[in-house]
Amino acid sequence: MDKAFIARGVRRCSTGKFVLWIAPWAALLVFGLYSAGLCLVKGLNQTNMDNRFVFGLWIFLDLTVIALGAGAFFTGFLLYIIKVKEMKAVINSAVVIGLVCYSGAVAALLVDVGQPLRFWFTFWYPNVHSMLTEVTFCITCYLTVLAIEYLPIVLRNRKLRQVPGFLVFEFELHKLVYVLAGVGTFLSFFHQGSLGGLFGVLRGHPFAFREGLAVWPSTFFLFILSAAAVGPSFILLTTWVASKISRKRLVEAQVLQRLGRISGLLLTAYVLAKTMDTLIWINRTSPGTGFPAWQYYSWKPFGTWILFAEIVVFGLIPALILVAPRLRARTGWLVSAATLACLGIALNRFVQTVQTLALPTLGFDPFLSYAPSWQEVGTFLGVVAFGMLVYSLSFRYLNLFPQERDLQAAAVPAEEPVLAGRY
Amino acid sequence: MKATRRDLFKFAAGGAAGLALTPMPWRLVTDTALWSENWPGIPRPARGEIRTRFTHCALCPAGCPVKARCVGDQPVSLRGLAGRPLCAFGLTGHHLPYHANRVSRGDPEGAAQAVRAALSRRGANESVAVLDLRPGRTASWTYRRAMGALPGGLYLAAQSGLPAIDLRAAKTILSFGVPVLDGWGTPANVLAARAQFRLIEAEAVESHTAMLADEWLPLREGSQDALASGIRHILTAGAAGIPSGEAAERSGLPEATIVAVAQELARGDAVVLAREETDAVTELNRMLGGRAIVRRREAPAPFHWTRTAAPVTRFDAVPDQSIRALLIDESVSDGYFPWDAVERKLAPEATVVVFASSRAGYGAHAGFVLPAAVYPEIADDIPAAIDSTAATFRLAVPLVEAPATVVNPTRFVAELAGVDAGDALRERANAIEQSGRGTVLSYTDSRSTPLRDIKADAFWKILHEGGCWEDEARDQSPGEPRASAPAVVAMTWEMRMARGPLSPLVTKLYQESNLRVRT
Amino acid sequence: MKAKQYGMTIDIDRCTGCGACMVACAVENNVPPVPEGANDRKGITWIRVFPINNGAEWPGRQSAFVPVLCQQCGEHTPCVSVCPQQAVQVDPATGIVGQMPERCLGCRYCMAACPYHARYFNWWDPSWPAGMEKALNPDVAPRMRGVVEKCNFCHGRWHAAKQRAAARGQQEIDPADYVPACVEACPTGAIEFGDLNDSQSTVARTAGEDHSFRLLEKLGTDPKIHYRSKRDWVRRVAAAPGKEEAHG
Amino acid sequence: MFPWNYGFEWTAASAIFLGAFYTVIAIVAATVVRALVQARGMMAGGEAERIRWLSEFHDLPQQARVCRHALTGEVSGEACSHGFDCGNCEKHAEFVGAQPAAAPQNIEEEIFGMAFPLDRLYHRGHTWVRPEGDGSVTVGLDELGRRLVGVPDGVDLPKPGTRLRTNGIGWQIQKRGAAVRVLAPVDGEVVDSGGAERGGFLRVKPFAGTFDFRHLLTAAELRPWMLREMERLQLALADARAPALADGGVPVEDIPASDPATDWDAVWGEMFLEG
Repeated sequence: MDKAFIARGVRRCSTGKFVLWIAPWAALLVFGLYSAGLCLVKGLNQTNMDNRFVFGLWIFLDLTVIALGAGAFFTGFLLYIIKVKEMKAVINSAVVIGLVCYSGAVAALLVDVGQPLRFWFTFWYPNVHSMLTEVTFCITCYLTVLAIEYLPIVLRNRKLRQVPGFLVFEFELHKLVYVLAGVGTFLSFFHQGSLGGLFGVLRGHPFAFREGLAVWPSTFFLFILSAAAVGPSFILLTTWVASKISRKRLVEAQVLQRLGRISGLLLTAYVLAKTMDTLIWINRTSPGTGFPAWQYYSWKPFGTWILFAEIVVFGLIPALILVAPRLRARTGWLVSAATLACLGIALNRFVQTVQTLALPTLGFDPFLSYAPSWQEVGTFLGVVAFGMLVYSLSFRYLNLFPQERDLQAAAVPAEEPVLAGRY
Repeated sequence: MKATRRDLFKFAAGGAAGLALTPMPWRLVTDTALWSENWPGIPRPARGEIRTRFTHCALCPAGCPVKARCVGDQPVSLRGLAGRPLCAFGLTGHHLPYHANRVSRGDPEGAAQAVRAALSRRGANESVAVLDLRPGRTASWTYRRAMGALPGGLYLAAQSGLPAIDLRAAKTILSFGVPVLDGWGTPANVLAARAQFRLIEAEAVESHTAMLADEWLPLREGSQDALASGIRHILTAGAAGIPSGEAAERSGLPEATIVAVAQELARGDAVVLAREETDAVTELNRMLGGRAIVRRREAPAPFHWTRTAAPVTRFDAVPDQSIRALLIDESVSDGYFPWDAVERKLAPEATVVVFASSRAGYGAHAGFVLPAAVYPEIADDIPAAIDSTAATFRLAVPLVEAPATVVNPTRFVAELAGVDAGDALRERANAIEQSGRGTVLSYTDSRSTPLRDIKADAFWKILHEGGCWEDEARDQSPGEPRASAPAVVAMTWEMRMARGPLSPLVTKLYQESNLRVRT
Repeated sequence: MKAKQYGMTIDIDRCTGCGACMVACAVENNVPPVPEGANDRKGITWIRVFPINNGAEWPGRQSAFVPVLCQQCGEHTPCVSVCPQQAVQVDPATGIVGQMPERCLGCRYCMAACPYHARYFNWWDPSWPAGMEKALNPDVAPRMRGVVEKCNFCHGRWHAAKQRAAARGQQEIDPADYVPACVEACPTGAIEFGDLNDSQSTVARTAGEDHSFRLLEKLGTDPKIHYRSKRDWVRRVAAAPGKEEAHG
Repeated sequence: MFPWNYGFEWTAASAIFLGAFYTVIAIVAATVVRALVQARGMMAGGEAERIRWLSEFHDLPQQARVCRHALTGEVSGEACSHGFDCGNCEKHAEFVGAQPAAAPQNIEEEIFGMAFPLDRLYHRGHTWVRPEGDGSVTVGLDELGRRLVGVPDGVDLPKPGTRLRTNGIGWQIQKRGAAVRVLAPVDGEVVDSGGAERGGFLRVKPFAGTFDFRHLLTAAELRPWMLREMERLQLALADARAPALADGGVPVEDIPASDPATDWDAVWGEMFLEG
C-alpha cells in the first residue's frame, strides 16, 4: 500500500512484514521514552549513578555511538574532499547512521543532565576552557549539518520528488554538499577530540589524565584517530547487516573491502599511537602524579587483561586482518574484523568512563562498582530502538544504496535474451 | 481563494520565523531557568530579627549550655559555649519538635480515669508506680511526693544515689563497653581530663571509644565478669576470682594481656566503669579503692518535699506482677529497661501510661501513650552528670512552644495524687538560694558570682536567661562502690539511634557517611 | 586590601569522629535530610568524616578519622576548568572555590574531575519534615534538584561577617568574626581556620609544621586544607594515592 | 556567547573559540541560503523539468543509460553522461561527422513483429517524432510503448499552449491505478493533441525557428536499440516475476492484458525511464 513511496526498481518486503519488523522496536522506543520520562520528571534519583559514579551507562553510550557515528563525517570526507568514488555507494547510509548516532547521543545527554531546562546555559555562558563546552558546541552544530545532509536524501523519496521545488532544491544543495562535508569534518575532528579530552584533562584522575599538545591531552588525538578508524568499519558492518536482513546485495564487494582497508590502515596507526601513549603514561605521566600505574590494575576485575584486550585483541588483530588483502577479500574475515574493531572502540570508551570512575583516588577510598538501574537501561534501549526505526524507515523509503538497483538487475537470472550475443 | 496545504505550510513556517523574532521565546527560556531555581516545594527560609537565647541541652545529663540563634522566636541553629561544645545530637536539638515519629495526640482524661480505676482495684500488696528514666531532677521530686501521697505509691528509678566519677582523680580507666569518649558524662570534662588518664576499653566490637582508647581489649561478648574476676584473681594473688588462665579462656584475650592490664590497674588511682554494673565489677572497684569514685551531695530541695517524698525504690527490687498501674515518664531518658524486664513487674491487666514524644519507645506496649513535650520545648532542670562531683542546678528553658496537645507528666501525676507541684522549679530554686551555697555562672556576661550575693529573683532571672548554679566544691568523701545495679541500658549512641528522638539530619552520620556503620 | 587565602589545618590526632562537624555543616547550610533510598553514595555531606585504619588486626590495629571537605584547590583547580558554563569560580579575594547552584546544569563533570569526591549532587528535590523548614538558616538558600553543591567555607557566614565589618566601617573581616560551622562545632578544636597568607595566623603556622601534609599533594592542585598527624601510619594511609598495597 | 553575557571575557581563547563557532554557523547558513536562492532561480527559469530528468537519469540503472553509439557497437558499452542530450556531446558530433546517417532504404522496419515507420525519429522514452510539412511535428508512442500500455484507462494530454521540455513530462497515461509518464521527445509548444485510445499523440510547434533532433534515434540505430530494449523488457518482466514473452519474445498487442498479475508499474517505470 506504501508502494508509491518506495523507489522504483528496488524490491522491498510487504507493508505487513515491515510493520511486523518495526513493531518491537517501536515498543522498545515507547519503553525508553517512559524510562527517560521518569528520569526527567522525578529526577536522576531514578538512576543508579551516585556522587562517585557520576557518569554511567549513558555517557558510555554517548561516547561509543559518537565514535561509531564518525563514519558519517569520515565517509563524507573521503568522498567529497579526497574523492574516493567507491564511497558514493555508502554515503547516504553513512549520513543516516551519523544522524541516528548523534541525535541519539544528544537525546541521552539531555536526560543525563540534572537541569535539562538549562541546556542553553552552556551556549549562553560558555566556559571556553572546558572540553565539555567544545563537545556541546561541536555536536549541536554537527547534528545540524547532518540534518541538512539528510534532507536531500529525504527529498529524493519517490513521493516527495514529485514536488518540483524539492527536487530542484535537492539538486542545488547536492552541488554544495562538499562544503557541508568539509564543515562536518572540521566539527567532527574537534568534538571527537574533545570527547577524548573530556577525560584526558582530569588531573584528579591520574588513570585518565594524559599530557599532550597545548591545551589538548593525547587522548584528544587518540579519540580522533580511533573514531576515524572505526567509522568505516561500522559503516561496513551496518551495510553488511542491512543486506543480510533485507537479503539483498546493496553494494559491490570492493566497496566494503575499500572501507575495510581504510579502516585497517587507520586502526594500525591508532594501535601504534595508543601503545606509545600507554607507555609514556605508565612510565612518566602516572608516576608523576604519585600513582604507580600497576595499582590501577590491582583492582579486580579490571586487571591488566583489559589493557591487553583493548590494544591487542580488539586493536591489533582486526587491524592486521583488515590490512591483509587476502583476508579482507573473505567476507567472513572482513566482517568479523570490523566487528572486533567496533567492540574495541566500545571497550576503550568503557575504560575511559567507567573504569576511571571506579578506581579510588584517596588512600581510604573504596573501589566502587556500579550497575545501571532499569530506567537507565530503558533509556539506553530507547536510543537503540530509535536508531533502528530511523534506519529501517530510511532504508525502506529512501535510496540509501545507489548501487542496489543495478546489482539487483544484474542479479536477475536473465534467461536467454533474444538474439543473445549479437553484440 | 481557498487555502491549500501549501499555504498551511507557508503560514506555519512564517509564523515560526516571526515568533523567533519576538522577545517571547527568549523570555520563555529565561523564565524556565528562573522556575528551575525555585520550583514548588523548595522552601524559602524565613527572615527576621536575629536574637540569641540561652538554655541547657536536656538530651542527656551533661546538660550542656546552649546558645541558640533565633529568627524571631524560632531557633535556627544551636551552638555551645567556649569550651563547652555541643555534640551531634545537641547541635540538631532544635529539629526535634518536627521529628517524623512524634506522638501527636493522646487521651489524658481516659488515662487518668484508667489509673484511678486501677487504684480502686488495687490488691493488698499491689502498687501504683512511676518509673522515672531520669532521676534526680525536680520532676523526680514531684513524682516522689505524688507517690508518697498515694496509697501504695512507688517511685521507681534505675539507680539511686549513684556515686560520681571524678575523672581528674583517675590515672587508669578500665571501661567495659562504656562509651567514655563517645557521649558519656560531660564530654567537655572528659576531653579536659583525657590527657591525664589512660583508657583501656574492653569491648567486643571496635566502637568509637575503642578506636580512640589507649588500649582496646576485644573480649568475647558477655565475658566481662570473667575478665573482671580474672584481674581480681591476679591482684589478690589468687585469693579471689577465677584464675587468669580461665579468664583468658573465656574472654578470648591472651593471658599476658590480662596480667598486663591487672598490673596497670594495680598502680593505683584506677577505676572500672561498666555499661552493666555487676558484682564482679563492683568487687574489683572496691578492691582498687580508687579516689575517682566519690559521693556527690545532692542539690538542696524544700524541706516539705523531703518530708513527704516516697523513697527511691530500685526497679529490680519490686516484686514481680505487683504493679497495678505504671506511669512511665519517657519524655527524657538517660537509660531504659528492656520491655520484658518491665512486663515482669506488672500485675495482670495492669494499666500502663507512657509519657513520650517519640513513638519508638515503650509506647508500643502501653495502654495509654500521652504526647509529652520534647527538648527544646520542655521546661525542666537537668540532674548532674555522672562525672560532675558537685551538684548543679540548671534549667532547660523552652525555646519553642510545645503543641497544645502535649501533656505535662509531672502535672498529670501531681493532679492524680492531689499534690500541688505548680511551681516546683521555682520552689527548688528558692531552696537552693536559701542554702546560700555555691556560685552562679551567668552565660550572658560569663560572670560567676557567689550565690549568697544574689537575691532570689535575680537568681531565678539568671537561671532563665542562661546561667547555672554549681555547688561549692568540698573535699570529696570516697563514694561507696555500689553492689549490683539493675540491668539498665545506659544511653549510648546506638540507643539514641534506636529510640530517638532524633533529628533527621543525624542521618548524615550513619546513612550518608560510613562514620557510624560497623564494617 | 590584601587578598586572602582562607584555609584549614585539621589535626587528625584530635579528631574523635563524633561527626559534630558534619551535622553542624548541614544545619548551617540548609542541607536537607536524607530522602528515602539514599545511601552514603547519594547523600550530601559537604564535610565527611572517613574512619581509617592501618589495615592490621588486633592487637596491632590502629584507627583514626579523617574529615574530608572541599580542599579549595589553588592551582589548576580541577572543577573550575571543566565546568562548561562558569558555574564554578575561584574568588580571588578569598581563594574560596565557589559553586553557583543557579548556574549549574547538573552535568556532574566537576564531580568526576574532583579527586577528593568533595562535590555532591542533589539527586532529589530538598525536602524537610513538616514544620522543620521553619528552622532553616535564613542566610543560605536551599538548592534545587539536579545541581551540584559543595563546601564553600560557609559563604553565608563570610557574607554576614563582611556586612558587620562594613557596619563597623572596616574593610577587613575580624578573623574571630568569620569561622565556618564545622570549625566552630568541633569539640576537640581539631580544625583550625584562617588566612594562609597571614603569617600571624594559626593556620599559616600549623600548616608549615612537621607531620603536616595535604591529600594527593603530588597532583599539584595545591589544596588549602592541611592535615596533621604524629602517627606515621595515618600520614601513610591518608596521604597515599589509591592504595599502596596490592589488592586481590 | 555574546560580549554582554555574564562572565564573558575578551581572551584569546574565547575569541578563537567563538570565532570558529560563528564561522561554522555562517558557512552552514550561507550554504543552505545559497541552495535555496539557486533553487528559486531554477524554478523561475523553468528549469524544473530538466533537473527532474537529470536526477531521474542519475537514478536509472546502468543498462538503461547506455550511450546510443554503444548500442550500435561504435564504442564499447558505456553509460551516457549527458542525460541523452546528444546536442552538447562532442563524442556524438565526432561519430556523426564520421558517418552521417544514411537515408533509409525502405519506409518501415519490422522488429519482433512490430512496425517502426522510418518517416520519423525515435526517442529513448519510446516516443516518435514525425516532422510535418509546416515545420511542426507530431509526437506519439512508438509500437513497443503502445503495446506496453495496451488499452489505456485514460490519458492526460497537455492542453494546447503547454510548453514541453525535452525529457520533461510529455503526457501521462492512466493504467491500473498507475500514472505512466511519457517523456517529451522535443522542446516545443503543444498546438493540438488527441488519439487517446492509441496512447495519445501531440502536435508540437517549435518555440522558435526549428527543432533540434540531434538527440533522437535514427533508422540505423533503431534495431540495436530495440534489441537492448527487449532485453531490458525481459529483465524487467523477470524482475516483476512475469512469464517470459510468448514465442521467442514477440510482444503481443496488449502486453499487460496477457498477464495481469505482474507488477506493471515497475515494468513501465523501467521501460519509460522513470527514476
